[in-house]
Amino acid sequence: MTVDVQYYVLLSMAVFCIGLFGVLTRRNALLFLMSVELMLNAANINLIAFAFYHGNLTGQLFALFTMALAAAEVAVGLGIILVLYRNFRDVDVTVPTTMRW
Amino acid sequence: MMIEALIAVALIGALVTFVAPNRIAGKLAFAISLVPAALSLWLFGAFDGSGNALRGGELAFESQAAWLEIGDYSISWFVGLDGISLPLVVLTTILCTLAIVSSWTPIDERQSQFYGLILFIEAMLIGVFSALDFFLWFVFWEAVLIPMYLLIGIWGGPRRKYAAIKFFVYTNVASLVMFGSFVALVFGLGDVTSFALPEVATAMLEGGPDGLFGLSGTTLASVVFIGLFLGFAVKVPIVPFHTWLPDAHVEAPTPASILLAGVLLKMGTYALLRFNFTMFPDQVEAYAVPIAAIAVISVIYGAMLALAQTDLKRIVAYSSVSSMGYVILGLVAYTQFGVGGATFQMISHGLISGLMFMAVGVIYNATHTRMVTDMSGLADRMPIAVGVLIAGAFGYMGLPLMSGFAAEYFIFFGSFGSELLSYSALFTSLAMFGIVIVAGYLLFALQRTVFGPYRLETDYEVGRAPVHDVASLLVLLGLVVLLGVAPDLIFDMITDAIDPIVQGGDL
Amino acid sequence: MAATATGPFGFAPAIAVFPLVAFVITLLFGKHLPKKGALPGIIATGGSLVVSLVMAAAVAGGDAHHTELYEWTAGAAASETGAETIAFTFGILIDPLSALMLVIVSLVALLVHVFSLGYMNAEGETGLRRYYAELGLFTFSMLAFVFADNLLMAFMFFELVGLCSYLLIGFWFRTESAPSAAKKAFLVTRFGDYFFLIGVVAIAATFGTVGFAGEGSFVTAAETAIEDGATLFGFDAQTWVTITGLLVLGGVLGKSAQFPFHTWLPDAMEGPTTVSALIHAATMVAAGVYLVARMFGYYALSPTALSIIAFVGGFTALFAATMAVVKDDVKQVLAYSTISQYGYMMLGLGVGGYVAGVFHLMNHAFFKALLFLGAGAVIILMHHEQDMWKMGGLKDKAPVVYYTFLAGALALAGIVPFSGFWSKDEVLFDALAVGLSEPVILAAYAMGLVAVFFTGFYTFRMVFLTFHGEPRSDTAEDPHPVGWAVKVPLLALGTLAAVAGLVNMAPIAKLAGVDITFLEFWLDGEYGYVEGLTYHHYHETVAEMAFEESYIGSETTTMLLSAGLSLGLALAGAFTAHTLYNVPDPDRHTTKLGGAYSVLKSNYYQDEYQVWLAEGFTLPLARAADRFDQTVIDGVVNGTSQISLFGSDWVKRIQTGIVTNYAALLVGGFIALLLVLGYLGGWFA
Amino acid sequence: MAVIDLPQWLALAPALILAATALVLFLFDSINPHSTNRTVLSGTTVIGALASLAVAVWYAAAGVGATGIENYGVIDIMDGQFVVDQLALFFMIVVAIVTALVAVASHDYLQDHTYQAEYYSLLVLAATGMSMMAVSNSLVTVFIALELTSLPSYALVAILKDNRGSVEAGLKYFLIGALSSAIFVYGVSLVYGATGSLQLEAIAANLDAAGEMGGLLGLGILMLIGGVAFKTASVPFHFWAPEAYEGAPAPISAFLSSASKAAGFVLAFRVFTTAFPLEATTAVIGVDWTWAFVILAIVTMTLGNFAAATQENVKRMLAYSSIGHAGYVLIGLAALSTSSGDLVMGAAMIHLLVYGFMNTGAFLFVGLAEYWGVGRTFEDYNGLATQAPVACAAMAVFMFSLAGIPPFGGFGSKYLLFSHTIEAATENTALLAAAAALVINSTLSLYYYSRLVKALWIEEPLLERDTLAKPTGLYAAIVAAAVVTAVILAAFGPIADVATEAAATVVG
Repeated sequence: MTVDVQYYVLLSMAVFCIGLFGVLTRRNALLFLMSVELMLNAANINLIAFAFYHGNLTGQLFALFTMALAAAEVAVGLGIILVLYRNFRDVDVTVPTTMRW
Repeated sequence: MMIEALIAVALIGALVTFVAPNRIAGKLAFAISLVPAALSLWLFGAFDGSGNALRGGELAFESQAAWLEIGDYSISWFVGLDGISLPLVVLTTILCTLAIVSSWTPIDERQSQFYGLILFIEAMLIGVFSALDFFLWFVFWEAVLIPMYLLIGIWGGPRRKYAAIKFFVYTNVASLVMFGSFVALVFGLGDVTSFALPEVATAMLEGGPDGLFGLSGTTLASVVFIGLFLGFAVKVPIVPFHTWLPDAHVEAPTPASILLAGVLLKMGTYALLRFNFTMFPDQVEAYAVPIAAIAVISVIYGAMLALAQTDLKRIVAYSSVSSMGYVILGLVAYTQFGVGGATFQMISHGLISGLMFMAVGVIYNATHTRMVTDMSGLADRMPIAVGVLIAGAFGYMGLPLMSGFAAEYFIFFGSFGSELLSYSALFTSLAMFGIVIVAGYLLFALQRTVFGPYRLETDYEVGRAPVHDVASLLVLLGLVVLLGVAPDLIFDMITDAIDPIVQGGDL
Repeated sequence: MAATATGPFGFAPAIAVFPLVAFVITLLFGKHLPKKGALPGIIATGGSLVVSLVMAAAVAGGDAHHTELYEWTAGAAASETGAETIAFTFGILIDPLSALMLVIVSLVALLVHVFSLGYMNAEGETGLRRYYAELGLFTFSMLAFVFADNLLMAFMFFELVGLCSYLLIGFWFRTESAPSAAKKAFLVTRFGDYFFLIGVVAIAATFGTVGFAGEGSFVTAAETAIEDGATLFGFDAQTWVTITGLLVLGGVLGKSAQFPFHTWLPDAMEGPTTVSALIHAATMVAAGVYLVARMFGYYALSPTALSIIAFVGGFTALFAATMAVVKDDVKQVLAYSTISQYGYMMLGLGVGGYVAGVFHLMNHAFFKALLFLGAGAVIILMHHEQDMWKMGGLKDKAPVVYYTFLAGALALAGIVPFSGFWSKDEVLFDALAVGLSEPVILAAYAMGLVAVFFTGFYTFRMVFLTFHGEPRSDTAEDPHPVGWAVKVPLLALGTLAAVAGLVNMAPIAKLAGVDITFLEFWLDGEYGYVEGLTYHHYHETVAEMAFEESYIGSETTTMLLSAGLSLGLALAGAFTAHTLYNVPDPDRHTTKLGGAYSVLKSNYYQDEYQVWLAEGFTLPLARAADRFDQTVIDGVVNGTSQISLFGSDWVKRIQTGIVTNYAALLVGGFIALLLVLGYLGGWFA
Repeated sequence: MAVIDLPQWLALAPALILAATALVLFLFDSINPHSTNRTVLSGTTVIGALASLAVAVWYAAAGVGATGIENYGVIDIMDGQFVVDQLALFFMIVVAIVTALVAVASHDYLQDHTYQAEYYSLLVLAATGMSMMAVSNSLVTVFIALELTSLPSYALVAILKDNRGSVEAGLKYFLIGALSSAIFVYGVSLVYGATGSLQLEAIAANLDAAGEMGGLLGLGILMLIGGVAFKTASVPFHFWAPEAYEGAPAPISAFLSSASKAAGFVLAFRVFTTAFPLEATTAVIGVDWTWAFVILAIVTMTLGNFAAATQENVKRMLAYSSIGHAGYVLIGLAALSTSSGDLVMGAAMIHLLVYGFMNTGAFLFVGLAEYWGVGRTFEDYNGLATQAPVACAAMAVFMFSLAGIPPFGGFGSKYLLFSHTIEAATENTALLAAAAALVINSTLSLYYYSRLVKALWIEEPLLERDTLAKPTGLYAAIVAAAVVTAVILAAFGPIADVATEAAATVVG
């Protein structure tokens, strides 16, 4: 039995929006990062679903790339958050506001 | 290649002066500037052009080289002179030389930069008057702003920063409007393949633009005409776009004022003549009355403002506004004497206003004030300089046998009987009242500054003016009288270039 | 180019060139020259006089001269009468009128130069180089104006003499009053010249020519235009001629100090008395009247213009004479009398009395120059005291000055047989003749007639106060002696003032029926003449276009009537002055005038309203304009920049610095974009 | 010219050379971890960049990627995952130039800085990514190149670990970047969903298949625009830019604001012209996507310039101005709906090239100022001209050029853009609004650019400074950039031809 593609799309959209919500509401850098990961994975859901729908592997392949790059992104991100903590003694993303206007 | 030589000499001279030590910069720049001056005089002698550059006339010292192709349009290095531009080039080179001399006394810091900028602006000005490709012309047109901005900004008076930025931004926005309008026109003209002004002018004569932006051809032409007019009106300047001028003049150092009044204002009128009044005969006819009204207002209003001033430089600045009003009136008259007189007035006013600013500068160098109320009886201390100042003032009032009278008389005669302009007689008579007001404020100023018992608020010892200043003053005065006695020295070549315009489209 | 002219006329340009050269020489080397440049001036003016006399002789020899010297510029004319091109040239026109005027001008100029030796040099003035240079420049301009053969050239030199007048009035520039007087003189005349210039431009633009003489003259063009009944600038030809004529008249009124432009002349007395004699009595002020005479053919075409000229003339004559009555400064009296006398000339010309006008112009030049120089001499005597009430009893101390001055006074008052009588009488006679059928002219005549009385009165008031009675001050006790340089010119002019009238004794001629009206013959082209510039041509034109003359009884009776009337009034005036002032210790008698005194003393408040126009009206207006410019117009400009900078300040606040806000704004912006495109694309449909 | 047969993959040489340089630097670092031999490191970088530049120029000259040349026509690699055409080469050149300039300048800027090798290798890696962006021809490669650019950039911005500004800048850049890339990827997924392919031509081919998923496709395209907008610092994805540019080391700001922006634009140019040809796309999604760019262009240039007008911090002013310039260039995409779209795009490309010089130069001057330690605000810059006339003259050139005043390069490109916009507006009147906005904004920009010139040349110094050093590297880079900016106008002919042809190949 197969599930129609639009349900996958709805699911991914839901996940995407949850991620987006997190991005907008969370002030902790790590949670912010995780929310972004959610959004990326929402994209992955789409890709794989559509790969199945279109019957070609491009989507799945791209999903793999996405995961890899997401990992790299997280790595860099954690590095930055580290120095953030070192400089501001906090991982709240709303604290650093020395530059504005 | 003569024009290229002119520009190159000035440019290279600018670079050389820029790196020269301050000590010798002044003399060096003077020596260098003699070359273009001499060259331009040679050009004047060797001038073999005829007709109007934009009306298939025979160009002198023409040279053209492809520059870039953009889409279906080609832009080229295209310079040449006709009877209108040549006198202006000569005026430029001469005034630049004299401006350099007149800055020997007042400029006492960063000389090399100062004189470098003067030579740079000279190069750009020559380019403005000789370029015949719109894009190239615009390059020079805009490039003039930089040196003037710095001249005012660095060596200017107390409010120099405000004045400089005002001048810079105000004229720049005008240029953008003008650029946009003209480009739109070119795209509106179906079969034009380049930005060369003669080609555009020809196309305008042969039917004008097709529609654009959903505007009909004629509407587009009118819109462009107005756009260009506004763009140039700021540069001229025409009331009510004149407010940058007094600030710029008052703050600018004397040499900058000389160039500003002497040449930079003429860029505006020159452009008006080259673009609006050469390419759009129909629009000129359609808008003749409003333009004439603006001209009259400029004349009277400008003169009235001058009457209210107590700063000598402000007086001359506002009177420039007034004088430029005459030019507009002459242009819109669209007769040989009208347009010719307007062109003649460009030269004449260039010389006389240069003379006035130079004389005021000499007084300022001695007294360190320009306030009419701060001094009197200067004739007692610096008789020769004051004598020249008085002569210049009467030249400004249009005293016969001086160029000012010739110019104004030509304009008045040309516009009084103009067929194209309705109510021409009325407009002319109104504008002529300017000659009374100008006498009013200049004589008031003279009476209070140079006559009467000697008195000076600032405590400086006023002696006779330096020889080099007096010399350059006399040179200008000589030219003014020469052109007043023998206007045909240049009026012949001017009218030769004007006729194709005023005699309608036949090429 | 002038060389093309045959015979003596080839030298015509020299008349003007001599003083010009003198000007240059004096300007450049005056400091090192003996007499500080007086000599070049004297030589030059002498030369001019000689050449002028040669010209006059040549004209007398039945010849005339009209040539173009130099083309100033030429070009296309869009003229109403269809002339295609127009040339603006410098040319020489020597006909009886200009020849006469040349002689007058160069003669007076010469005498004034000589007089200056005594008046300026001897008094140890500084700035003499400037003085003589300017004098030379003036003489040059004036002579060039006189022989100008076209209106534009006339205008140019008309302006130049104005400049010289400005400079010379302001000769003592270290004082407060002189520069201001100079400025006033130039401004008032400039105001007139404004109309003049419009007139020149209008005439040029109408007829495509500005020539005075010959077929190509605008006068001829105007005649033909009127005959063809052409419409010019929307008016019928004659109206347009009137308009343009009156515009030119503006300049005339200004220069000849006619009402309402007369206010500058009294102030002009701030200048050296020599200057007053030359410029503000004999020559420059005459330029206006001369111009009317020069282009009389044009005015003759317009009765309206003529009657306006006549009326203004008559009015000014009386108006100024009344003011002269109460002046205490000897030069002031002379100034107002000058205004009044030019009024007579205008009256004469205005009624078509071409000869009368020119005749009075000539006589006046002589006797008024004489009076001014006399006054100058008196001023030397009095150590530069000009108040007549401080003088008195000078007649024994300086007989030469006295008798010459007296001659001038008699001429001015118009006592037979002195020159003034003949010319003034002729003016009045012509006025009467026309006036009998033209009420306006009659009024003008009446005013002129009344003025005769005042003239006699103030003239002799002046004479008596100055020379008669007891000395009223120490300086008057032992005056400063005067030298030959002063006396010679006085004697020369005195003689002329006495006898110049004999050249045109019309009444005698009528009575005795002998042809002794030489000036009339002279101007009538009995000798040399230029076609269309002769008296009888004018006379016909006037008769045909404007006025016809009528007489009380016969012409002769009318003449005798008018002559007797004017002579009687003059004598009456003189006698009144005698009774009031010719006493050892005269009284001011101001109370007799009552309220009128203050009015007269303050010149009918003419200066007040003109000063108000300049400083009470124009200046505030200018200041208001300036405020408007600074606030409104410039305000808009600066306002624009202020607004954009304020906007900038507002825009950059979006960048709060808090990254979650950024995320929110980012998403918000994205959604906004989504909505716009979605709406356009109808995705939500 | 002699035809030399090279393997096709060598067409990627410019990018590969950069990658190799990066590896060399890594090698050096692993051998000698704590080396602070700045000369070797920056030297290597410069050599690599110049080599890449040389090759790219050579290819362009040789006609690689030029249409209508048989051997060297447009080269497809890995069945269209990469494509080397004039457009690609043009931007590879831009990237290489900027990299070289930045590397030279960094030599002095980074003195007594610990992580030399890391810095340079990250720099070159980012450059590699940008080079790849120029050639990527599939959403996959595009995304990889994008990230390859972004990740090192994050690190580079934050590389001054003990500088709060730098770290804050890094954080903001990273967070917004992550968010944007997430959006981008989601957009990719939607596009894939609608068309079933990621290779650009294939997407274009399958557009009609999208059918009822038009809405999804539209959303996807919009999200792709988002990703691009992030890279080019365009509204509304621009928020990172002011902070990142202000906080980052000046050379990095120069690098990001010039090269990174250019790379973002080449991406946009290629993706939207190749994958979403207007007619076909409009048929599916029901709206002409150039509208998005019209709006973005106007908003971006206005916001950038207005925000810049009253800045006190020079670097921040430049940051906002760079947003404004992104707005100008966006017109290149906005005008694609018209027949003269290729011309406008060509003009936009020229502007990016010139911008690569003048903006880089400007930021490097700020770097010089930081090197001197004179301070960051306009006031701190007062009267520098009296002490360092050459550098200040160069800065004046950059400012006037950015403001579009002749005779400098910025004038040429901006006015080409302006006139072509007007030409395009004859077909799409909405562009008149863009042209008008351009007029207003460049007027405003003139105000704040000349404000800096005023500070340098006109104002008197607030407090006495001791004499300023003249670091060779920074000076060299600045002067070089200035000279090119000053004279490039004369050479506009060939440049315009190349750019227009490059644009024509993708648009046509």
